[in-house]
Amino acid sequence: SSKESASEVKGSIAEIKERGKIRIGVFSDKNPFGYVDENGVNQGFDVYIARRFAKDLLGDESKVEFVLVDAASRVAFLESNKVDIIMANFTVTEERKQKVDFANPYMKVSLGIVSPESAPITSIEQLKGKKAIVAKGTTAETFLTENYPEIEQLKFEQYTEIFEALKDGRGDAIVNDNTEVIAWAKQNPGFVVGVPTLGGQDTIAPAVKKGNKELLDWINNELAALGKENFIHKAYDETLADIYGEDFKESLVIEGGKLE
Amino acid sequence: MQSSGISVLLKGKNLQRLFEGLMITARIAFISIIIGSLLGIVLGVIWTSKSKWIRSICRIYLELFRIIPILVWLFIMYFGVTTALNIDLSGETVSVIVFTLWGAAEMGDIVRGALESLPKHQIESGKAIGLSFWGLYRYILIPQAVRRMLPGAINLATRMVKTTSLVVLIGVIDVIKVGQQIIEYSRIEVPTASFWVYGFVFILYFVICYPLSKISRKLENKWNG
Amino acid sequence: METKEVLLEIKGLYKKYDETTVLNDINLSINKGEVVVILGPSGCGKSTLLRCLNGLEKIQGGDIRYRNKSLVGKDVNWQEIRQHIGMVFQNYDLFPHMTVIENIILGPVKVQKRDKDEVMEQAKQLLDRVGLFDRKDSYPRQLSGGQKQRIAIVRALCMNPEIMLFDEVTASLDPEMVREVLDVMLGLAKQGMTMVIVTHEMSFARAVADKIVFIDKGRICEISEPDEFFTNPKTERAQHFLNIFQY
Amino acid sequence: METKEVLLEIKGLYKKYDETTVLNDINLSINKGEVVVILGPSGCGKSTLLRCLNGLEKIQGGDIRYRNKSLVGKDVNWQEIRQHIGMVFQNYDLFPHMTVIENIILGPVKVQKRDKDEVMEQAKQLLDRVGLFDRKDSYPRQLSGGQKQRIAIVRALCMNPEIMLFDEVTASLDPEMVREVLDVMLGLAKQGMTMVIVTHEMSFARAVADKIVFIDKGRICEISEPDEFFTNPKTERAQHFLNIFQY
Amino acid sequence: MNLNWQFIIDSLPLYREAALTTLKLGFWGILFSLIIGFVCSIVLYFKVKGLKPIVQAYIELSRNTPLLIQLFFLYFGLTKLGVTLSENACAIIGLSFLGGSYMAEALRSGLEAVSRSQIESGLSIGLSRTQLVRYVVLPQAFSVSMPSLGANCIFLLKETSIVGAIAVVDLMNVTKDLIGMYYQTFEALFMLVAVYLIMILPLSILLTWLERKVRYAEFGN
Ligand SMILES: Nc1ncnc2c1ncn2[C@@H]1O[C@H](COP(=O)(O)OP(=O)(O)OP(=O)(O)O)[C@@H](O)[C@H]1O
Ligand SMILES: Nc1ncnc2c1ncn2[C@@H]1O[C@H](COP(=O)(O)OP(=O)(O)OP(=O)(O)O)[C@@H](O)[C@H]1O
Ligand SMILES: [Mg+2]
Ligand SMILES: [Mg+2]
Repeated sequence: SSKESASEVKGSIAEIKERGKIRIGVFSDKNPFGYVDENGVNQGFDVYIARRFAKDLLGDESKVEFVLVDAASRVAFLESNKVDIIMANFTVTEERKQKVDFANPYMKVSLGIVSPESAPITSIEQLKGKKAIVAKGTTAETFLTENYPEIEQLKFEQYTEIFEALKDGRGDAIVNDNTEVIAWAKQNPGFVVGVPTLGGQDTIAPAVKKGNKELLDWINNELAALGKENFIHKAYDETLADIYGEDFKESLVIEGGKLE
Repeated sequence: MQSSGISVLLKGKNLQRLFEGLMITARIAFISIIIGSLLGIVLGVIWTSKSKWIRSICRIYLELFRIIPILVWLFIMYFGVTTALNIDLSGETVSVIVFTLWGAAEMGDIVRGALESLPKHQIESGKAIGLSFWGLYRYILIPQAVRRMLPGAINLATRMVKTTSLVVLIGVIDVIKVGQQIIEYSRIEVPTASFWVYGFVFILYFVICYPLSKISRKLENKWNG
Repeated sequence: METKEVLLEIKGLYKKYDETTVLNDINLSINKGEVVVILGPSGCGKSTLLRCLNGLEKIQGGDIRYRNKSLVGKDVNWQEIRQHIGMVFQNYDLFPHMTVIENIILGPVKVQKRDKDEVMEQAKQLLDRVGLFDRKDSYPRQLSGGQKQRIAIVRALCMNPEIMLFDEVTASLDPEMVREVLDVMLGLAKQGMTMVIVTHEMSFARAVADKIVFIDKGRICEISEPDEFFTNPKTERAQHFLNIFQY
Repeated sequence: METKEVLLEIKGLYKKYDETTVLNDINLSINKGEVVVILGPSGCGKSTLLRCLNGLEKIQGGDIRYRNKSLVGKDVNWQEIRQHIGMVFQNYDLFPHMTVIENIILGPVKVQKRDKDEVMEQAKQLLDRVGLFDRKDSYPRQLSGGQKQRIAIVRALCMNPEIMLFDEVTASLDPEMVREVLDVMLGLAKQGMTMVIVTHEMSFARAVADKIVFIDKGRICEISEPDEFFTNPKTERAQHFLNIFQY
Repeated sequence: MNLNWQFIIDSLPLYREAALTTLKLGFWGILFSLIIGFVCSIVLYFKVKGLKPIVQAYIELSRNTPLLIQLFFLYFGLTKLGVTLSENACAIIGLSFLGGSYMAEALRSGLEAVSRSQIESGLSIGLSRTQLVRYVVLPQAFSVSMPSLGANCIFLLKETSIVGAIAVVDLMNVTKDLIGMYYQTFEALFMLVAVYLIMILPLSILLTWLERKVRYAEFGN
């Protein structure tokens, strides 16, 4: 009968253990946070941390099933018990808190604005009445919609597309994670990051189904434990350093689940 | 420095993955087309009933799929219905179910149109040699209707193949999504990847759909000739 | 040796579509081996009468008896009856998706569950008789109208019916084709097939009929011997009808 | 008072489809006011001949002259010629999307650029003559076959043609409808309309024709007076052809 | 299910805007599809030398490849060749490119349904080629094609849902966006369906009416 009750609470730790696999929703096309490499293997910052979760919960980092989610379906996957945790670059917002339970954060995001050298945007105010290019489902989209509804947004699904669009002159600037825009500007002469930080206090955190306190607590404890070994820093080194370099490590990583 | 775009296709398992994505696309499309067609034939036969009620119900069923976007159906079925019924279905299964129901609706309409376009005297001469109701459909009406509905059916089939790209929303990775994964993965080393990958996917779709329209034209000519 | 054995008997038949009466108190009996030709102006109800005899239309009154068994009511097994009463229509109604031979054997094999080889044998003989043996694997669209009608006749004959009904089977044919189809029917008459024929070919009617039934406005006006009908019709209406064919 | 004024003259006409010769050395002249009936077995080339006269088919040899003007070659203005040579076909080819009156006035108004009111007036008179004035606002689908053919004749007549060509205009009609259409044609003949008629109605042919042309296998076999042709045909082929209609 | 009505009311203006965009794109897409389809079907029907193979190739290409990728090529690809078109322009061109072939097929089958004898009787009353097409062939072809033309219109209107991929703010795009930001999933889907219903139902009724109106082609006999 204990078996029965275990599987009754879907997504409970007992049930996950019984299943022998934890299901974690990640992105498959947001390099370098969650993507699939040329061999079809999930990679990225979120994925790296997710693997460690599996190892610590089930004893083996291969005991994770990555469910590839789309920005618009992240919550639905959780609500319908199709995944246990979402770790798809999920920005914590008030609205989302009403739908899911966020664990402690493992990453901070700051936004940045990149624009052509010829017509640089140096403050967010400058964008009013102009077109900002953003990627759907990112912090930037939420931030602009909430705080600057008067800025027209040109929204694309893919990172590649926002950069293409800026190159083609379809908008005046890209608003995106600052790591992303700075790294890109480095490789693309003719573009400058006029606003290197914006917004600031947004965090990225794992999310579980509303009410799944058991799993939520486990994640928070796990993040605290990982903090002791500076694991998130390690994740940065392994997955982000190549692209963003060392400079951003501290402004990005949250260790132990706690903002300094 | 920057590798040439086309090499992206050959890197790692990329090519294999694209084909796997294509297989998923093709599998969902073809299973749904086949089951949907069979159900559609049954539906089409029922639809020719003289009862106003039956006709209205069939009509509403069709309009439900005409008006409500397939994406919404996928969402409702995958996240709503399976949860409500507490059953565990994979995204692919749900896709097949939704596409089958859609296919059956549209096919039913096509079959109804084809059956109703058959001359009335075909029914009578079938009756005159003593065929039963089922015999009439089995030997006379359906074989002839199948010929008439072919263009519409192929049109539907290619539309279904092309619409499979929506299934990514419920976690099924179709060929376009695989393409986007590859593009995104290589976006720093190979910024031109998108052109080659999309170009390749474009060709893949053509390779699947074109034979369908070719076959239909062939059959049409053969049957009408 | 046979004296008058009545195969089909129509008593006080009454048929209407919605509010219009199409057949009104029809009384007629058809004996075995007899050829009955039904004449009458367009819309008088000839086709409707044949269709009633084959159960394609419900009747609103009266009785139809085949071999003294009533064909009226819910529990008539028309599928069974239609095997004994063959019918050929005006619009060469072969099934376009089947070859000639497939058209012919469909009924005998699928409905009568007869042995396929035996049916094939019979079909070939019948085809031979109408001169179309070599077209057995053609599709209907490859045949002329006259050929199609001859096949349609063979298709009905192959069920071994006791009575054949023909509804203007030559109406959309060229004269020579009309001739080839009517010749087949004349042949059947000679062999003693019981037939009810609706036609507009007056000289054929005269040549083939044992009995002419003239219908006008849904009623039988006159039943006569052919010679008498054509030379000296009893009713004025029949007289008027025959005049149409005179210039 | 008019003596033989030749309207249409066909000289050594030669027509083939691909490799098969369909019309071979046809020589025929049609005088003003004359009614020529063309008879012959199916497929002999009757329709093709009429279609050549109306420019619907190209010819491969010989000449067709209308009022002594050749209708052969590239620079013939068929649009102009067709206003003088009307044609009516077998399959009531009214335009299904237009009412009766719209069907009739289309040619006169759009092609001949005549005044619409005047055309309407004429159309109404013609409709009245064929007894269909009250159907002028009906659509073709609301008419019987015979009515449709009468309208088709009116449509051609309303262009004020000098010659009318009729290709088996009654072939798919019921006898009474055949009669109503043929009566219209008889009326036209009486008024002196020049006509070329292809028909399978033998007694009508005999009654209406000034001249019977019998064609077989693409050649003219015989040109005779009607009475002579029907009682005493010159050629064996014609004899054979006439036998078809005898039972 | 409890819907968050406040959210629905708040998002109404967004949906109104998006519905207008969808309608606008749908309108132009359908219009140009009809024009392209018309020209192509005429080329096919009259077997215009030189053009026929081009039209056939276009039809196969357009029918057998996904609109999504066609749009990417128009939007991102053309720019590389020096032609930069706005989002809406690309969307309309893409829809027309796709719809043109569907309309062409529908019209072609209508044209082919016009019988030879209709054409000949047109000729026999002296109509010129253009008059023949104008007064006899087209009205009848149109009537036969009407049901499939209508189905294509609805199909195209729904296909607009793909143009979100090139950042056009259409109904589907707004819906996905609202879901992605606020996760009021069922509210957003409910609105989407409701707006589609409001757009498609009248269109469907209008088309059925038109269809009935032009159904003179139930050829007489
Ligand atoms: N399905 C129907 N619904 C209503 N009326 C009908 C129907 N079928 C036939 N009728 C009418 O019944 C009458 C008889 O039709 P029927 O076809 O039997 O005539 P017919 O004698 O065969 O004429 P024809 O020589 O033209 O074939 C006609 O007035 C016709 O209009
Ligand atoms: N478009 C065509 N292509 C090839 N052959 C044709 C064509 N039209 C007619 N023919 C052939 O030309 C010959 C004459 O045909 P036509 O229609 O003139 O005959 P017809 O005398 O009018 O016959 P019917 O009495 O059956 O109408 C026939 O053998 C026919 O098969
Ligand atoms: Mg009849
Ligand atoms: Mg002919």
